[in-house]
Amino acid sequence: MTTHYLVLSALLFAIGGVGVLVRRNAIVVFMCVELMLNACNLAFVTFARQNGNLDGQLIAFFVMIVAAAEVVIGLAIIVTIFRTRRSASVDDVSLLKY
Amino acid sequence: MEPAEIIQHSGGAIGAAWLMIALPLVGAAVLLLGGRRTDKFGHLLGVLMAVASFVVAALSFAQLLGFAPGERRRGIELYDFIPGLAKVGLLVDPLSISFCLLITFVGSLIHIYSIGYMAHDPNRRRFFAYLNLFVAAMLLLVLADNYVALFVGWEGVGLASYLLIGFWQHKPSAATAAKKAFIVNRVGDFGLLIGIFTIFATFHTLAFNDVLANADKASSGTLTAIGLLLLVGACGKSAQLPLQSWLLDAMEGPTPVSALIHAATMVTAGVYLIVRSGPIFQGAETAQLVVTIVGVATLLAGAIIGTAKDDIKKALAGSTMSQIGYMVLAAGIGPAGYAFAIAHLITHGFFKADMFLGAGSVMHAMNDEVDMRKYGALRKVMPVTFVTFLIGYLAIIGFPLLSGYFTKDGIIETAMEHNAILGWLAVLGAGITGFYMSRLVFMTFFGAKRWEPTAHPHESPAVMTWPLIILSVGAIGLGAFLVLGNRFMTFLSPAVGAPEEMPSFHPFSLTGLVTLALVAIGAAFAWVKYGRAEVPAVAPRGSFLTVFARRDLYGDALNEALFMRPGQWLTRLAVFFDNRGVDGLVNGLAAGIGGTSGRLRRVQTGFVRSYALSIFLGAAVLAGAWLVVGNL
Amino acid sequence: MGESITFWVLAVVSVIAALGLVFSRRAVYSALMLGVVMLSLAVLYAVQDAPFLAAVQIIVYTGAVMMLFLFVLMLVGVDSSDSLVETIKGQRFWAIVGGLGFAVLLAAGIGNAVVGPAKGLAAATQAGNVPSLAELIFTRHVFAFEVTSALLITAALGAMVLAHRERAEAKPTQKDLSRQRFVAFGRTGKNPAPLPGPGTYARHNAIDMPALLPDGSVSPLSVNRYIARYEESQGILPPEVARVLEQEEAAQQRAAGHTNGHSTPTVAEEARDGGPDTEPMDEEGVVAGRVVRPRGESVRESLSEEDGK
Amino acid sequence: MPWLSTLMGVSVLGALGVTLVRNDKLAKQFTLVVSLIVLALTVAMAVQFSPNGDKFQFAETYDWIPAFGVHYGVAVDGIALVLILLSVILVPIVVLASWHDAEAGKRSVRTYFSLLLVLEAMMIGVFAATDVFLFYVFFEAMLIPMYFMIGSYGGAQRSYAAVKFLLYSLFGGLLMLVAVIALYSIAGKGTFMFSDLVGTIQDVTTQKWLFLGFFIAFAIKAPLWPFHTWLPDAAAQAPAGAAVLLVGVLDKVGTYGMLRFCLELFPDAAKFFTPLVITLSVIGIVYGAIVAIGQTDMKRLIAYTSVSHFGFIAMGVFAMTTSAGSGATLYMVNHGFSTGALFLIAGFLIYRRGSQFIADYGGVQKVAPILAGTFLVAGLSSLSLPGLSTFVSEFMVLTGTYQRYVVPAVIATVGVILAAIYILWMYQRTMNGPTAESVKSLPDLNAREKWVVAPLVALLLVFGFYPKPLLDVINPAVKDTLSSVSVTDPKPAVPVAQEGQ
Repeated sequence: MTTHYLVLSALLFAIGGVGVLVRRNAIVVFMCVELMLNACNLAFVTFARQNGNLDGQLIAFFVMIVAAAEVVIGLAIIVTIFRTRRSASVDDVSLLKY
Repeated sequence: MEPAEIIQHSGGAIGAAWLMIALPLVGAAVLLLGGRRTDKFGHLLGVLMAVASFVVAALSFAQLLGFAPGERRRGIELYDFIPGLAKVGLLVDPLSISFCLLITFVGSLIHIYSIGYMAHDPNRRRFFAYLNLFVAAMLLLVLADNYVALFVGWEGVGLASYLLIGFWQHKPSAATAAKKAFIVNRVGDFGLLIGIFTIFATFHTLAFNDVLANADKASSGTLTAIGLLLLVGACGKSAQLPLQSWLLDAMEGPTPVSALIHAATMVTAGVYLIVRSGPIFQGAETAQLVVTIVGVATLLAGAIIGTAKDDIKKALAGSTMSQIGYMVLAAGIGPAGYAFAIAHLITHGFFKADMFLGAGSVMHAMNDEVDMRKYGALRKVMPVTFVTFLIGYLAIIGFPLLSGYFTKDGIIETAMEHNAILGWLAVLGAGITGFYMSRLVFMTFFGAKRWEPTAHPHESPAVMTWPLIILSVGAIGLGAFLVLGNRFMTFLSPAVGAPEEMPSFHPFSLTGLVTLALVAIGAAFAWVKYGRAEVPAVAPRGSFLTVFARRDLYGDALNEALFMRPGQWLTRLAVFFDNRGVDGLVNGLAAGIGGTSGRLRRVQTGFVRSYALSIFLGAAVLAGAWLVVGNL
Repeated sequence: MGESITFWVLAVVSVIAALGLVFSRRAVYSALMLGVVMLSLAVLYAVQDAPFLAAVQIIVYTGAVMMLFLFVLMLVGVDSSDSLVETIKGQRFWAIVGGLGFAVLLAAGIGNAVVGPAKGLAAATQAGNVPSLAELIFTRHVFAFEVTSALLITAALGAMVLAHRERAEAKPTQKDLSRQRFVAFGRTGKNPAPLPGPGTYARHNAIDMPALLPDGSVSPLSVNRYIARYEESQGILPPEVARVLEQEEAAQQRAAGHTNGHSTPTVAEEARDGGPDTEPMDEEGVVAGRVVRPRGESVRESLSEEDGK
Repeated sequence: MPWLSTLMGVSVLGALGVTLVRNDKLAKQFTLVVSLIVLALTVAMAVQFSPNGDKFQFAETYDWIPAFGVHYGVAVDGIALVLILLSVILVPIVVLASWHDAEAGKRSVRTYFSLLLVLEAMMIGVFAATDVFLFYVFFEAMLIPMYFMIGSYGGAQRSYAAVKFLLYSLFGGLLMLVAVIALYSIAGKGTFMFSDLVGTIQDVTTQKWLFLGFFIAFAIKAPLWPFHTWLPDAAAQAPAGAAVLLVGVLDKVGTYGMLRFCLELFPDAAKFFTPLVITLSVIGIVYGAIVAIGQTDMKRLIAYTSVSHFGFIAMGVFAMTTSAGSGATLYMVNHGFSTGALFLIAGFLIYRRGSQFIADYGGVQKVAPILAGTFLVAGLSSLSLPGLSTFVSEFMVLTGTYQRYVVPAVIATVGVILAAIYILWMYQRTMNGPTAESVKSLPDLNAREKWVVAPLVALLLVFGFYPKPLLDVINPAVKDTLSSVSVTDPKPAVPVAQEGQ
């Protein structure tokens, strides 16, 4: 049974990854990142169950905390950028190039 | 007869022979470093140092005479110049002391003359400094006991010559002539240097004593090579073919310089070198033959050039070339010719200096005009100059009983015995000499006045005429004194060796008579063309031969076509190659790297998603690799 | 059995929701889809003996983080939708290739990592799930836990610093604003007074009624261009309004002269101008958009108004 | 007394001190005093050197990185001693000559003089290093102050020149680093000390590779044809004083390295590559001279003459005869003085007129006779006129080379003629002829400048007539080097019994 969870987790992770790559709206990109993190959490929780070890759940917990912090900072950055550039597209922020 | 052994010597005037070099050197140093402060007495100091040097030379000579003939080669050690290569010492022997006397005596006279000649030049002090420098270098050249020190003196006189030819360096022609003289001399030095290298590679020493005494042990091929290389050096310094072109241009220098350096002393250094290196040449017949051929070719070339020049100094310069050709010819013959070569060198030093200074006196009187076509009838206004010049003239054409008669005819006789063709060519040269020297005298002192309206010729001051008088005395009597009774040959033999059989002097030999006749014909022809007839103020275009002679036998044109133009072309090519080729390669490499990175940096698009994609794909590839490797 | 059903239902839902998240045009829909995924996952956590995490997932993620997303979406503009045209060459293709590859590889890799039946957490959570986790957190991982608290505080501070906007110059006073208005009037002839309200007094209580000037004629300033345009297209534009607008148009044509060709404003320009008739909301806009703008621009602006009709 | 460390220490402390002085003029005076103190100390050290004593004297060795056997090891033999002397003599002269050089730009004057002193310490260190690694460190570190001196205080194209100089040198340096590390690991002695490494590499193929690593670095540094193109750019753009140190001392590290490291560490490879090196040198001699003739820029011309002269030095080093080797070492010293004088006087001239182009001058002799005279003396030393010290060295190199390689020596001697052409032609175009309008009001050398030129001319003259003091120091060291390469001088065809030679 746990294999199913892991495959689901892999699927969600890949979908999230594709989303990061194809979407241009910074907020949606961020959501996709959250999706990837969640997929990981699912894998952690599944492994905890598989191995009979609570550490997996613990890691998932920590991931949530970090994700929360990351969202806070990330969204603040997006807001700042939007305020100056009137755009939330990640493609518009491409000054740091060749 | 072989040269005598060198005896180490100390004490007396010979022991202090280094003073001969040091005194003028100090003079030059004081005058150059002292700057304007020494302007007041600079010329006097210069004269004093030259005269003092002469005194030392005379005392040394006297002391040398005090020794038995076989002990008249005295070596003086000075110091270790280049450890392992050369110690510097002086060699006072009959050969070098003869030169010393000539250099210091004529040199002193010309110093004195220059006081008057350069009186109005603001840089007279510098002129005397250079003259002193020249005297010192020339004395080092002849007194050195090894080839390195000789070379130092050799280049020293070259430097002095450069400085003095270019003395009026604000004139582009003078500056160019000076540079040309130095560079052509350097070509000669190239040969001399390689000759010296070969000597060192062969003998591992450069001292005359060791090299010359052991010359017969070396292979004749080596000796021929050395001899020819030394000859190249001699050609450069003595303006022999094919390195003759600088001497005529060198007349841009002040006239005393032409008299001292380019007539009496420096240009004869080549003759000195050949005579000094006698044992090397005697071991290499080919080299000797080449020496004689060069001598004859130059004596004819110089004479031909002399016939067409209207510039009085250039005519005299052509004559100098020609006369040195005689000396080289004699030096190439071997011990039989050495004495005559040196004797002619000494008498030539007197009468040519006399004539150059005479020419200087004329120019001084004629507002520095050098074109003989603007002279004429000067014998009345400048009697002293005329008489002394006339004596020099008679001496050079070989008028019986004057100096040239003894020394030049001696060379012709010796050459005739050595090789008839060379001898007859030398006779022909004497005939041409008769023509061009007569032409010069007639154009200058006889005929009608062709002066520029502004010219007011006058006799020169005593400080200039007295040297002329003294030199003309030498021009009269020195030849007889040296040659009669083989006096000079005997004196010189300990230094350079002597032929088995001393030559005897025949006053009316066939050769002598033919020579005299040819000279007379030449002089008569000159009288017809330039003495009696009107001399046109502008040179007629002349025949092909005249133009040929006037343009220095196309020597300059040849140099220009063969060396200068290809050289300029080569230089431009090399610069272009360096900028575009070598540096272009370097810069091209840099540009290539720059271009590649310029293209490569386009990968950095600035789009976060591109970066994310590469991270994502990279992670996928890594995961795949990990799976594959893990399952292996 | 029960777990299987739950899993399969939720797995299908969450995958569809995830795909929806990726492919929906509007960000709001994406956010909602993400919420669906998170809730599904919360249930799956609960099924897998992780009740605490399930609760945290709902409270923190669905509750706090998602709300934050929605707030930011509101700030940025709810209705701003992505263009679906891909601008980076090959990005989409490679993204999908990479995604598929990754999914396959991960599934193959992690899926195969499971050997044997699950041990279950019964042994590890004898004291109950939450107390067992608490024990781990406050004993073995207490240092990491404390560090995360520092991280959260730092994040909070960072968000404040980032979101805070420093005022670069003093706030314009009423005097400044008034001066700006009159400067604009001097330069471009822009009316310094407030726009007249619509003529809602007297007979009508509608925003499409123009204000009347003292002479009884219509004040063109009070005509809302959007509405006028709409009414014109519907053929219900009152004739007096139409007349006034025509007069104004003629006057502007004269003022513009013949030098200016008719140029159609681009979508971008119109968007930047914030619509022909609306006042921009912030003062920067006033300075940048209305007052300092060179003359030619304002002419073009009025031209764009005629184009609307 | 740790002489060598003291010398470097004084220079470095002086450099720090200069940066602390607030007043520019005071900083200059301070720099001059420091450099004179270093000179005095070096002379005091040199008189204690015994030419026939140990090979390396005043040795100091301390562990630096014990894990790799890297030492701080300094000592001098005759060759290093004369080169250190050259450096410390040139520095005060350059300081005096550069009195106003750094003021033209916006950069700090104090930094310039501080860099000069840092460079002095580096120069002493690079010649004194007896640890190969330490040598490498100094070899590369020397680039830094010079880079800034060119890049910050140079002419119009200074950044191009500085970058080219740095990259070129770094490229060579990195090759050398590879060779140094390879030498360390292949030798397997666990030490970088030069004396321990001599003779450890026996395999000829290995020797060849390592030789190339060292040699290319040195050939770029020297610079040998065809690695020379950075020099004209760098020298023409550098301020005159920096150009003197660059060409006069820094480049000598290349030829010094060939003599010290290439020959002694890899004797078989050196013998193998000798034909190649001699060929490159001869090409360099003739080519450098010909290109010099075609230059229109005075400083570039002088730089190209140096390319020619470095050809002579490299040829002397690889001819492997006593007189060529000693001559080459002496050449390094003399060339420093000669080119130094030439660069400095050309610098004075350029400072006055503000143009490096020969065509902008003419007839300077008339308005500035002392300047012209000293320029002529410097030029004559560049064309190796006898009586000036360069002649002695050139003569020794050519004589020594001729003993073994006749044809290359003969071709190299052509350089003597070409030298006369480039120097005298430049002199004629700048100093002779009618005075150009633009130089009519050119002042002659002032007292400071005379003090700059006088010691150089004096040294050229003194060593021109009496080179024995230098040669007595150099000769044993060169003989020692050659004996470690196990070559002997060719025997004469006609042995002459000589007294005392």
